[in-house]
Amino acid sequence: MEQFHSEVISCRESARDYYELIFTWKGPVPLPGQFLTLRCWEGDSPLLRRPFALSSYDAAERRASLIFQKRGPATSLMTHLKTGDHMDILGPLGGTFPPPETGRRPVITGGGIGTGPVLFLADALSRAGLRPLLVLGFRDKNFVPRVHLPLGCETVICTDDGSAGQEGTVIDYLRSRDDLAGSHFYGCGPNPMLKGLHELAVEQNAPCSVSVEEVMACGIGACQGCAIPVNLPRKFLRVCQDGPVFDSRILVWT
Amino acid sequence: MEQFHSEVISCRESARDYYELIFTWKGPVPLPGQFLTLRCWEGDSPLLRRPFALSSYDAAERRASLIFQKRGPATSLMTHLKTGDHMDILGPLGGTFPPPETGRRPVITGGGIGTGPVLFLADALSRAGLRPLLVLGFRDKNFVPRVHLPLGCETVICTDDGSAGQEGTVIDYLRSRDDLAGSHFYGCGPNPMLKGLHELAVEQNAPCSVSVEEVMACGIGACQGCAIPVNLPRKFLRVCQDGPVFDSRILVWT
Amino acid sequence: MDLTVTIGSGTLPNPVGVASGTFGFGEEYGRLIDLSRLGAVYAKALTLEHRPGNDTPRMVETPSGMLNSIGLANPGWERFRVEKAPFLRDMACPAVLNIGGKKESDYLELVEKCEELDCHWGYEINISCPNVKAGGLAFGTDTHQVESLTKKLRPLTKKPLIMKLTPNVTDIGEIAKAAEAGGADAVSAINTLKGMVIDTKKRRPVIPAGTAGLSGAAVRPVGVACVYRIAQCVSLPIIGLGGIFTADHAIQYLLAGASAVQVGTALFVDPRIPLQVLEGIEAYMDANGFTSLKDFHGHF
Amino acid sequence: MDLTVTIGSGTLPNPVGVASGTFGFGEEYGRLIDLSRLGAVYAKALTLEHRPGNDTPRMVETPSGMLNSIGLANPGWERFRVEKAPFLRDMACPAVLNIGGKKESDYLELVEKCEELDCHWGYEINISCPNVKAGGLAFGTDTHQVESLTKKLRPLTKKPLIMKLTPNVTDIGEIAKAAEAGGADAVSAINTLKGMVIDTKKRRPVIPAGTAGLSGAAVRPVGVACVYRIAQCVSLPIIGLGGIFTADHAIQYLLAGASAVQVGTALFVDPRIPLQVLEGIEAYMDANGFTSLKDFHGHF
Ligand SMILES: Cc1cc2nc3c(=O)[nH]c(=O)nc-3n(C[C@H](O)[C@H](O)[C@H](O)COP(=O)(O)OP(=O)(O)OC[C@H]3O[C@@H](n4cnc5c(N)ncnc54)[C@H](O)[C@@H]3O)c2cc1C
Ligand SMILES: Cc1cc2nc3c(=O)[nH]c(=O)nc-3n(C[C@H](O)[C@H](O)[C@H](O)COP(=O)(O)OP(=O)(O)OC[C@H]3O[C@@H](n4cnc5c(N)ncnc54)[C@H](O)[C@@H]3O)c2cc1C
Ligand SMILES: Cc1cc2nc3c(=O)[nH]c(=O)nc-3n(C[C@H](O)[C@H](O)[C@H](O)COP(=O)(O)O)c2cc1C
Ligand SMILES: Cc1cc2nc3c(=O)[nH]c(=O)nc-3n(C[C@H](O)[C@H](O)[C@H](O)COP(=O)(O)O)c2cc1C
Ligand code: FES
Ligand code: FES
Repeated sequence: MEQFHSEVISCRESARDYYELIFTWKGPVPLPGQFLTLRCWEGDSPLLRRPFALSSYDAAERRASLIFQKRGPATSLMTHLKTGDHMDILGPLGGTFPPPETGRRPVITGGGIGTGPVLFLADALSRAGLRPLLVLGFRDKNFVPRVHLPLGCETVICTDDGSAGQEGTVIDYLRSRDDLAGSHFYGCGPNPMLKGLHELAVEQNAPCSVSVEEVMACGIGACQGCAIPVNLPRKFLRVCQDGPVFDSRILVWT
Repeated sequence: MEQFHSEVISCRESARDYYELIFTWKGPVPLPGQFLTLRCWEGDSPLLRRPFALSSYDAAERRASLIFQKRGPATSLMTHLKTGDHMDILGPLGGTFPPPETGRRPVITGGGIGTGPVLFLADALSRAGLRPLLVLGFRDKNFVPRVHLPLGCETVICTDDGSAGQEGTVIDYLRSRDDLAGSHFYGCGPNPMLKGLHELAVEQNAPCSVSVEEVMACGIGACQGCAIPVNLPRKFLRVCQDGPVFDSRILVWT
Repeated sequence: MDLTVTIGSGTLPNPVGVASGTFGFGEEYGRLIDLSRLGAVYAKALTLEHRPGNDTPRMVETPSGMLNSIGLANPGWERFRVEKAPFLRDMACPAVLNIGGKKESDYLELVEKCEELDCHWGYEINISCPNVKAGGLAFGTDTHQVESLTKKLRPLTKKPLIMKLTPNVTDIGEIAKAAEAGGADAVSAINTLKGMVIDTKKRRPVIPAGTAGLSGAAVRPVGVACVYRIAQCVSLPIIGLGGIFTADHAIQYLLAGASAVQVGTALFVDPRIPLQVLEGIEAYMDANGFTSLKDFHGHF
Repeated sequence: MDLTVTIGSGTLPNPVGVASGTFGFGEEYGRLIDLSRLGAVYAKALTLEHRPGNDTPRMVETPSGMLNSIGLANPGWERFRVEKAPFLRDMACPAVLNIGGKKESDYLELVEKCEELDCHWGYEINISCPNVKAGGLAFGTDTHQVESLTKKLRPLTKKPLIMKLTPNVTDIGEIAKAAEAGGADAVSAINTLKGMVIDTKKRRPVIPAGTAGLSGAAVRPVGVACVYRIAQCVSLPIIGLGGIFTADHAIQYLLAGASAVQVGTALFVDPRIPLQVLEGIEAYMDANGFTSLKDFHGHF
């Protein structure tokens, strides 16, 4: 973890309300699942730094990327970022996706603001020769991001309305496949998707690693603000420091 | 007074830290001395609208201008205004500079953020054939604005260090002239300048109309926030509604 | 959909008013917005005597808010009745007179005098202004004085009597209880929070009086918490205010227990906000099948 | 230029510390900034027993501020002594333990236990947390309880004893007087203001506990006013905090009467802020010929 100055290389809309931001990276090498917090505005409002997962890292060029959704004040400001703009970055933060349990095929699911980190993961596992299956879900074809999909990786797009790829949710698709015994499931995205993935993994007695989000203040483990309830004696863990990737079985699914 | 939507026609740096902003004007016709309040940003900080005096109005094109200095959060944001950007304007507000007393020559002094309104005044009085003398003061040549000076109007530039025009303050210059008996003095700018002008006018037993500023909230006379002390039984007047132009003799000079 | 709000003997056409001190006596903003659509105009504080107001500067912007120290500047009763009352009487929405004073008898005397007029719908008693030396805040922080003052005011008028409370107390719920015990028809909250900004170059407070009143978006969470607390303590209608800029903010107050709201500082940002807030409340009620303002209450 | 601050039996190397609850026990931020340059680390609240903390979500951003409801989450005394105390002992700046509890005996017992350790410079007694059901805020709003608790704590330690005060009271000056009467060496102010944000879609408070604690730039004017008020009431050193983001803000607190300051929420915006604040204070003293922190006092 380091705090450093970064310059925007590019920021472009990659799907409806989704943007891909590429920027210089001067910190320690980030790994899939890790995130950063950033500030690229002045003044008192919005106040807090905002956390985003990394979607790629290019070690040769020392550049990283993230995919963000325009939601509120901070992300609205971020849509105006231009080449050369300055950002204050703190990262890489948090833990990484664990490697798949030996002999298990990585099955990676993502959607919405969880798209970035799963792309990073799928790419890394592909490069490591682990032949992941990547399943991405979106509301409709307008939300399918126009970004580089990992090479050499079986990739399936699902849309709720079938306007691109498979019709139905990511979980519908996974349940439609009969070759997924022996998988290690990974997921990042909307809560219903993660819950569905967890349930599938429990049924199949398969490991399941999910990345979750919670509002953050410090982002480095100091403030206890990003706690989430867990099935452990200590009751809560910090998303920023103990996560953001957790074994789905310790999380409380409601 | 009306609240209306305006579009930026241009915004350019006209002197060090000073900008000339030209924009469309849909409200009632504004006169010299009047001001507007504007907002051209979202969110809670900066919060209040900001007041600016008009520096010109083009009735044919329905466009107006103002000259602003970059000082704090709002004016910093304003330096980024581009052609086509939207502004929310309330105006014209406040009273106007009174016409010169009969037979008196208008002697108009300005400087700093008071440059805009005196340019507007000098231009109007020139057009009315009243042959004003316009004396503008600046710290040094970098602060002399590159804007259109009123045609057909005797104009003198003063700089504290003599790097442009006359060396010395506006008041020094006025005192160096021996042909100013029978003037009606006008001023807008830094307090020491206005005070010097007031004293000169008192010595010469001449009328003196000055435009002053105070932090504003409503800008329309409702909140009593912009009060300034006056030598009248009611003790305070509102800059926004009773001013911003006052007879210098009713103001309290400290 | 029923948007009316009943407070004591009176009814307001809708829940969105404009806050005392931010709207003068209605004339100025009346040139900009349609007053007939407002739930009420809470007029600038009125005192028996003319008050020139506090020394200047009287305001300073703060993060997402502002400090003011107007000092209840107002023309006083005599000029009010001649210069302001006629406008209020003819105004197309209810006027609530905001009554200030230094001691109990000031409030009583002024309300008695106002009863001679027919320009107004009701009273909001300002026992919560942080910007006057005597009276104002002192009253609003003491349960005995609040109950006593309310009790003495009650017989003087049949019109709705609203006590305006300060957040600068240990438990605003206790103060609200005192107002209820004294016979108030409603309470409004919050007035401004005590705050201070110092000019580090001049090495003195920006506002000569020292402390001043904080309002605006910054105080909204405090106002919502106060209204929520009051709602736990009394069954009077509550008028919520403090940092309302959008319908969502007003709805937060209504859900916290308010029956009506006021827009103050937001007027300075955009005079159209009160009417936008009203429209937003209607849209929310529509979308959620609410038929009256009571439907906002009791969700948590 | 003398930057030291004397509080009771102790001296801090400079006036800029980091606020309790925003800096953990120092380890995390220690990886980002040079702890040796801090005036003090005010550690996260410690309680006798392990506290898992409040339900989630625990935070929400507000205009120029944030609400938190951490609920004094901390490992408890036993794990603290093993897991955290060694780091604090070896830390290159003074550590102040922030002591929380439900009842008087909790505070007393915990301070007694802490006296066995040598990891700390002094105590900050948290009688002002709005986010715990019992204790916390209750103590801090009652002059008798504050004086009584301070009196009982005083004989237990020779180290500096700081009482941390809440702004959620009618007159914080009275509470400070009670702390002084009880024998405190200093007071710190302010803890968070009570606030609430409601999710109008879900129709319930964003933070399950309902109300939570407001901090950040939004509360700075309130904090400065509180410190100014305390300075009028007691002659104890005051540690000022609430919304300090720049040296100018810290200087406002010093001019209002504080002898030291803490940076809290601003750390979340930029961890370098405490050191920038310190540098800015030095530059200001330099430019104005101040030779010690006392030169900030008595200007108005
Ligand atoms: C570990 C982590 C990784 C994330 N990765 C991504 C990502 O790759 N792409 C992406 O688009 N978004 C990501 N997010 C969410 C992103 O941080 C929020 O969308 C962003 O903070 C919203 O800010 P805003 O001002 O635009 O909107 P706001 O109006 O502030 O918030 C919109 C929503 O975002 C959530 N949010 C607000 N502030 C925070 C905060 N400080 N921390 C977490 N959530 C917050 C709120 O719950 C709210 O519902 C991630 C969050 C976390 C915790
Ligand atoms: C009637 C009137 C006419 C004005 N005309 C001009 C003009 O033609 N050109 C120009 O550059 N400036 C003008 N000003 C001043 C201008 O309003 C301020 O410079 C501006 O508000 C600063 O905003 P900020 O956020 O950039 O800086 P801030 O940090 O907010 O303020 C910088 C300084 O401006 C003053 N100021 C802040 N807010 C206000 C406010 N709401 N009203 C008045 N003063 C304020 C403060 O005293 C402060 O010292 C005028 C002010 C008034 C009252
Ligand atoms: C400039 C100004 C003047 C005010 N004057 C009064 C007043 O005369 N009487 C009163 O009861 N409240 C007065 N208030 C308080 C407001 O009515 C309101 O309670 C407070 O500002 C919080 O609401 P807001 O955040 O929406 O402004 C004043 C507020 C401001 C900003
Ligand atoms: C996330 C968070 C946790 C806090 N925890 C504590 C605590 O454990 N003990 C305490 O005395 N104050 C606690 N506080 C209050 C701060 O120490 C400080 O008094 C308050 O936040 C105002 O300062 P600021 O605006 O600089 O943050 C906490 C504040 C925050 C934001
Ligand atoms: S955000 Fe502070 S502990 Fe996670
Ligand atoms: S700014 Fe409100 S009366 Fe002038």
